[in-house]
Amino acid sequence: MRVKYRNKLFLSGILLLLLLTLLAVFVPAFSPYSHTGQNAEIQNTAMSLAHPFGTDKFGRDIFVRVWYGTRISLAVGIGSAMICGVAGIFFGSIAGLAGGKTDLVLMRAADVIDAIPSLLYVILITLVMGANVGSILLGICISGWIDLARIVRGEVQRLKTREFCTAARLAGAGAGRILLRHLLPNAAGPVIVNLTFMIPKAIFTEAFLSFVGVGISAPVASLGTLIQDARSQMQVYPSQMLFPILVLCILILSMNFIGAGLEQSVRQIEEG
Amino acid sequence: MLRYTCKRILTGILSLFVLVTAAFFLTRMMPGSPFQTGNVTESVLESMEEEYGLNDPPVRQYQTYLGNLLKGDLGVSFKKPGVSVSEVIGRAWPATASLGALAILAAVVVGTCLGIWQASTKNRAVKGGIFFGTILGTGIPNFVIALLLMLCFGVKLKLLPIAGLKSAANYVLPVISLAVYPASVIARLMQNTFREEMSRDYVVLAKAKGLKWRRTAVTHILKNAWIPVLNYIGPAAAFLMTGSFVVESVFTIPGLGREFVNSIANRDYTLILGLTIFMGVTVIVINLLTDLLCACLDPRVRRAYR
Amino acid sequence: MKLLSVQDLSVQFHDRYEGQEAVSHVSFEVGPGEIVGVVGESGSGKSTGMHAILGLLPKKAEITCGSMMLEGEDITPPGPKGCGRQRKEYERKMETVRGNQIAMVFQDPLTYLNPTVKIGRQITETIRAHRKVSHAEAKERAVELLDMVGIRNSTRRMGQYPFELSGGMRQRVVIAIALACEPKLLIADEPTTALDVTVQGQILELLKKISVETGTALLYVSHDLGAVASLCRRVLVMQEGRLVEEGTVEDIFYEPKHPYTQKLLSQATGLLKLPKEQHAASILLKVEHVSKDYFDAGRLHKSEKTEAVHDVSLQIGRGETYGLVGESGCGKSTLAGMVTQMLEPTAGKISYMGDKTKLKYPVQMIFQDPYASLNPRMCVQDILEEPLLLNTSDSRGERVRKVKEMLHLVGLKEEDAKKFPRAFSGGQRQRIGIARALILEPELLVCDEPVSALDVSIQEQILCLLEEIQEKKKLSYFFISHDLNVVKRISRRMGVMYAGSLVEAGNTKDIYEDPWHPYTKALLSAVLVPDPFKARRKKGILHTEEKKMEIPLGRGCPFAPRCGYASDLCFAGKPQKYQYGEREIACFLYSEEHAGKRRSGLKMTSQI
Amino acid sequence: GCGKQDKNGGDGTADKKENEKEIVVATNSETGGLDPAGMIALTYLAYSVSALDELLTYNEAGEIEYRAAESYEVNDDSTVWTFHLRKDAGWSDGTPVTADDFINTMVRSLDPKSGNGYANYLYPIKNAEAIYNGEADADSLGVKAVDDNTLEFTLEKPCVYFLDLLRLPVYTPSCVKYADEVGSGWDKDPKTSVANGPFYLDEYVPEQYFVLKKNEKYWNADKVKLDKITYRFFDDQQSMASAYETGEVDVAPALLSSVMELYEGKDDLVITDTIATRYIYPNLNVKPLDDVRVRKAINLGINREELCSMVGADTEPTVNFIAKYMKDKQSGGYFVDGAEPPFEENLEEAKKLLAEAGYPDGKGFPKLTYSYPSLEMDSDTAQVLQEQLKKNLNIDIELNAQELQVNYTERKAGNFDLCRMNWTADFADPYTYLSMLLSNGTYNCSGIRDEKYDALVEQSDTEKDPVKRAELMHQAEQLAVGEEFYIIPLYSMKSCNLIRPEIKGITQIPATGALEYRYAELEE
Ligand SMILES: Nc1ncnc2c1ncn2[C@@H]1O[C@H](COP(=O)(O)OP(=O)(O)OP(=O)(O)O)[C@@H](O)[C@H]1O
Ligand SMILES: Nc1ncnc2c1ncn2[C@@H]1O[C@H](COP(=O)(O)OP(=O)(O)OP(=O)(O)O)[C@@H](O)[C@H]1O
Ligand SMILES: [Mg+2]
Ligand SMILES: [Mg+2]
Repeated sequence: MRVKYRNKLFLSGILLLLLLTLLAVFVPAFSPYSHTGQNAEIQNTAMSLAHPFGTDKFGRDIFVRVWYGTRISLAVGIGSAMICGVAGIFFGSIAGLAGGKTDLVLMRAADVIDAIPSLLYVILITLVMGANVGSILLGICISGWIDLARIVRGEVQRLKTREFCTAARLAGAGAGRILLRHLLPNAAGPVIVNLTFMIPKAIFTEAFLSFVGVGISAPVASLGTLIQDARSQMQVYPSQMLFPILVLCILILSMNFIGAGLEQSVRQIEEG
Repeated sequence: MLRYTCKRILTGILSLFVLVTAAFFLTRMMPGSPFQTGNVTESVLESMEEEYGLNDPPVRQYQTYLGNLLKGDLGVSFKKPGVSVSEVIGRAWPATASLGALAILAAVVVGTCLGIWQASTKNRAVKGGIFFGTILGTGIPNFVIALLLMLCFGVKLKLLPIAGLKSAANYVLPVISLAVYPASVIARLMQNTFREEMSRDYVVLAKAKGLKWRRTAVTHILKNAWIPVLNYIGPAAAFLMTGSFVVESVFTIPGLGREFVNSIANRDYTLILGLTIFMGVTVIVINLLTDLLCACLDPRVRRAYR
Repeated sequence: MKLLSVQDLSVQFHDRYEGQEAVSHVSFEVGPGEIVGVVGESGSGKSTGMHAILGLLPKKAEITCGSMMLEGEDITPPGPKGCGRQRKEYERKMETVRGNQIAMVFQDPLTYLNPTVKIGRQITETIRAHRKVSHAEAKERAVELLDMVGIRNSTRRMGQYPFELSGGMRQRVVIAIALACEPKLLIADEPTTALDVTVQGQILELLKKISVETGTALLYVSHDLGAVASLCRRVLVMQEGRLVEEGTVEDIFYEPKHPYTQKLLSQATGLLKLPKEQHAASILLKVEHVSKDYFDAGRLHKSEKTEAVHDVSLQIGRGETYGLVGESGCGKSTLAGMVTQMLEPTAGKISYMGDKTKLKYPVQMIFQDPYASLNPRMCVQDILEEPLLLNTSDSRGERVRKVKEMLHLVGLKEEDAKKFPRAFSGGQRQRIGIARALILEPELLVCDEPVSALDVSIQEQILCLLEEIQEKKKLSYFFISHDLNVVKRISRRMGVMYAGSLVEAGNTKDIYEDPWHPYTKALLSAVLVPDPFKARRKKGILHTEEKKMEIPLGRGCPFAPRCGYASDLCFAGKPQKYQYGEREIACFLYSEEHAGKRRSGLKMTSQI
Repeated sequence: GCGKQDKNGGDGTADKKENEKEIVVATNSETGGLDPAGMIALTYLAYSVSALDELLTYNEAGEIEYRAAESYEVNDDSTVWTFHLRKDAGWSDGTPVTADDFINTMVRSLDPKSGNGYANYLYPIKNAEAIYNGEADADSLGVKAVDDNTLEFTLEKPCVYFLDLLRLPVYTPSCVKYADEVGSGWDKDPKTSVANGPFYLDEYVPEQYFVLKKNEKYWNADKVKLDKITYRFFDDQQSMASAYETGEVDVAPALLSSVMELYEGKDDLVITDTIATRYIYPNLNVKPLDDVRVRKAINLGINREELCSMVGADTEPTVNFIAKYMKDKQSGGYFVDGAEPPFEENLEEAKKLLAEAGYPDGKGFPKLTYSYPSLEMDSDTAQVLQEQLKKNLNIDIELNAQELQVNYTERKAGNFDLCRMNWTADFADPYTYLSMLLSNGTYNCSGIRDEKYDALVEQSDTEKDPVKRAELMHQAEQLAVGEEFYIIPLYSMKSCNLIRPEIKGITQIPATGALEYRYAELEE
């Protein structure tokens, strides 16, 4: 599938994401403040030149913390979207293509995995592996691929009866090629949309974990934990909560732009 | 179709069994004891564990649990003296279900309408507005929406109550916070598939038949466009029907999600298991319904099922 | 007053070259009750023009039109600069026109029917959109319509989905939809391309009858000059978007003025020539007693069985073309599916060269439905390249070259390689399908109605191409068509199928000269010649009223209910296959006892 | 103005009479039952404050306030305590309150199956411990109902703080008529859950709210001004504060410190003292924490002022183990003010000590893990400590946030290097703190075995002269905190409450600092 890189939405999404990534990489690296360094003299200050986003109740620079948190949120979001995306497409298409018993077994297995609330997995895994990015990723991914798998399966089921699949089979295309060249491109719309939803979802799940108390452990913070931590002071110092929310929104916006852009170019290709 | 349904129900029961087994051992793997509250002596702990049969080997416990489960007995809560798990579920489920059902209803209605509107309007402002709206809707975390709504409409404007589920007004904010995300997702999916279906030839035939645009949209396009959307709605409904901890805890709603998180925090084994099983059943049933509904909508899928 | 008058209609698609409009400055008129034929090569803008009348073109099409009047009412579409309000007004006006005053039958039946809506519903909603009738009445009318277009078992068919019907049946459903509200003008865009001659005859008859009885005018788009000759009074000839000639049938057919028309006509008659000599050296494909049952997606109760193919045996030799004709829905595509091994036979065996050696390349197929068989997300280059990629070790350059060559061979342009299927006309898509099947030069090629969507000139071109390749590479063709002319033109041996069974088989020449089976006879007598005089003189086909007795599945001769010669015997049991030299026939008229009456050694001839 | 909010529908109660005086109190989410002999948790504590009368209690001024009892006698060596119950006292259903009702709770609590965590506070009574361990018969318990209105306790050994214990759940009555068994459900059923205090349970909706109504049969009913108290359950303090702002509750106790800033200068804000200390257990079985110099270095190296300024305005630095705000009944002042502070922070000294212990400037100091439950306050504390120890002593510690349950279990099992601990007084006597560090103390999980300390506490336990006793207790604390540095005290806490200004007469329970609403009034 060739993507038209000239698509405006796609381009602006990529640029935004790039910008965020650069900020996330370089701000913590080059800032005079560290994301953990406390300073009792500048607690809860407002925005200033030295601290563009102000400081938190420990006197830590929120600017650095936000971009550090972006790193983690990005890692969790993109990492899990990638893992879940691959797993979801893989299992969904196998179930859809094979049909019959394979489908039944796979989808029921997915049901079981999905039916156990993911919180249970995450708690267990964080207990075993410690509360870090890896275990949170693993916890999210155990059941995160299932939604996508269902969608892929549905689309594959719908498309595989189309005549062009028969044509491809006649030309000697194996299941893999039919899937990659014929079924998935035609299912690209819903799949891409779903994939772009997956990133925010993972980021939210990670944030939610801190809400329940099993998130990434302090003083490291993701955007989610930053929002969560600022919650207790949200009426007094709303800006402490606002900045991470803003960055999170922009981050997710950029993902959505990329998704919508991809979607558009796929459609443009089809319409010729 | 009937055979297929029966088969699905049977496999559903089988997967339920697997679920129970997995959940049982998962809960037992969690460190911490249900009776450890910080001010309990060793002897109390032991006698309580004795009392609830936690000293038996796990396999024995599992057998007993399964035996009771077959009799329809989910056991009693470890942490709520004298309260059975079914009572807890019976109490929490109506709140969650009513919220979840309302939210999914709102999400489906609003999402579908917005999606169709975005797909079919020529007005650029509307198109862009809905596009950004839905992107924002999927871009703000659930708890932030809940908190903002609470702050804005409850604390600042004092328009709506923010705690409990006593009157109709209590439902407004939680339902909105629950519905924003799925509504945005549905709108985007719907927009996407609707647009795709709109360019199909059968729409031209419908037009050539002289059908009104609205009618074509409802009876022809929607029916096809629904199928991918339905694949999302199913799991989303299952998720909402089993309770959202975040919204329930922000708005102090005694629902399943809160119960579940608390039960995990308390290591209330029977309650965790009971809730897991209940949620599992809900998920499995809703998935079954989704599949059946898909088959209903799409005869080609139906054929694949035999 | 004229019913419809179109002045200066032009249509341009954004992605076409400047000055090469799909339809360019076309003006014509249709009188009440008049039947006007529109002919022209594939891609000449016939469909586009017809769509423009009803305002059905996609948004990206730019329509400019001097004026368009329907019975004095202005239905001129707003030009590309028309404002939103004008458009809205136009749409509102057209809602009452479409389906009610002007109805349309589309070229491609599968994609134009909603795959997830029962066909009964798709008919009734048309009725209910324009007439104030109850559900029950609408249903009744729908059943009536289905009967009228010749779909048997109409009540059951109402509850089925489009994919459960054969191509011809779907086409008839589309016709039924168009006729639902007895429109004043019926635009039929190749309504019979997917149909076999008997049904085509019926449909033409039907259209004629409707036109006479209800005074419906008819705009009949077709590349089948025979059909045009028999049906129409007046003919419009289109080429490259322009109306090149207009006149009465007689004028056009007997005194064509425009060189294009002349070419068209000469080619149509050219179709009547015979195939080149073919030498069947060894047997390539052996089909032995295959049957295929489909199980209807019934509701909750017991599912119903459709016997699509019943006990068919045939052989195809190397370098030979085997033709298969039969009415739509008789199981031709199903048989083709089994030959390509895409479908699993319920019973029987299909083997290639005794299965001793594998074929070098897999069996390829040209699909009946050119729309559905092309992946909408792949460009033509990729579509054509795929078989090469998968079966040969050609380099990329080589493949591109072959694709170019192939496009050229099937009459498409090189630039088309980068386009996506959506941008092609029906015939052009069909040609892409042919190119895909031929590019591998497989030993056996199954052609499922490969030329049904093509105009005669291209048809001839393609058939020649097929023959040429066959000669060079010794390919075998399993050629399915309902167009008897085409089968006669290309195949040395042929079979006639009816309701899943092979009722007659033998040398093409023999069968054409002396058809034995009553059904074959009916078929041949229905062939239309591109000569208005002869065509009009031709009597209606032998239409025995279908005997309304339902034969139990699997018992009796399937043709018995329609057969004028049926005896009780025919209803009691299935006739066996009787072999006389090269001729095989399944009819009691040729059974041992019939034959036995004759002295042995006497040459068997038609019994009727 | 508390009936006003009903238009919001947020109020938990259905019908409401004109002029009914009602307050809605926010309380922590439902945990445990209401049976004083059962598993005690927050819900009971909220309930019992208004609904159950203990024998007697101390008021805010430190004077005895008789409740179910009208007088008591004690023998010379403080081993036999006799209480005379009020003759006019009755349960809310009319049944008279008898001595047996008190014994009922005690006997049921001494069955380990009850899961009662306070049963050990019955151990001063003769044979209680033996009964609990199944070594003696329940009949042999040293409590006797001399007659219906006389209750006589016989103790194992003298216990000077016995009266302070009486407010504990295990000493409160449960009606013999209904309270049969823990877990039978009698406690939450308004029909059987009778009260001998100013309010009785009228409605109980699990997970949502419960309603207490004025007990007209209460002996002191004239003094009770409210008709109804509704307790609504809330999951977190944030929601409580919001509910207060929308007017859905009238009293929101124990809120986050941020409300201090939000409500600064407003009448709604009521700050109260909590009798609690947050401290850290260094595990004495872990190198290098077994070295007193290291413990001392850490203790001296922490800047508690800075810690508190960051953790929240509701914290007050302390270097004492005994809660900063615990009153001394004798002097009326704070107990800890009766002696010099056990130690003073001193960074130079800390560095020196660390060097002495073999870790000059933190070199070679192993990475210790600090385990704490993942609550916001503890997480904040942990982050500040980590930073301070790094900055001040160049010691690295790893933070290990745990779920509450895990934290409890791990702490109990001694699986930690440093572990956060919080102790809220159970009764208003320093002993509640000192007993924690006894070699056989339930909460002693860091391996403290100090005979000298045990002896000092033992001695204070039986010392009847209050001045001498206080002296002994100060000595014990000085030993444990100021010399051996068994613990790292951090801060004690204040509690921020939001109370509608028109509500008057809310008092504080001296032992814990919790609010008491029984004599609250609603001004028009
Ligand atoms: N949607 C489209 N976008 C771009 N070009 C189109 C589109 N539809 C048709 N065309 C072009 O317009 C021309 C006329 O197409 P049209 O479908 O009207 O041909 P036709 O005369 O009906 O041919 P056929 O007999 O094969 O159906 C063709 O060259 C085709 O490539
Ligand atoms: N997938 C299917 N499920 C059920 N019935 C089917 C299916 N495909 C075909 N049939 C039925 O089998 C019969 C033969 O269909 P087939 O498509 O082979 O006809 P055909 O000879 O190719 O007709 P046409 O010339 O119209 O294409 C028809 O009655 C049709 O309804
Ligand atoms: Mg056409
Ligand atoms: Mg066919």
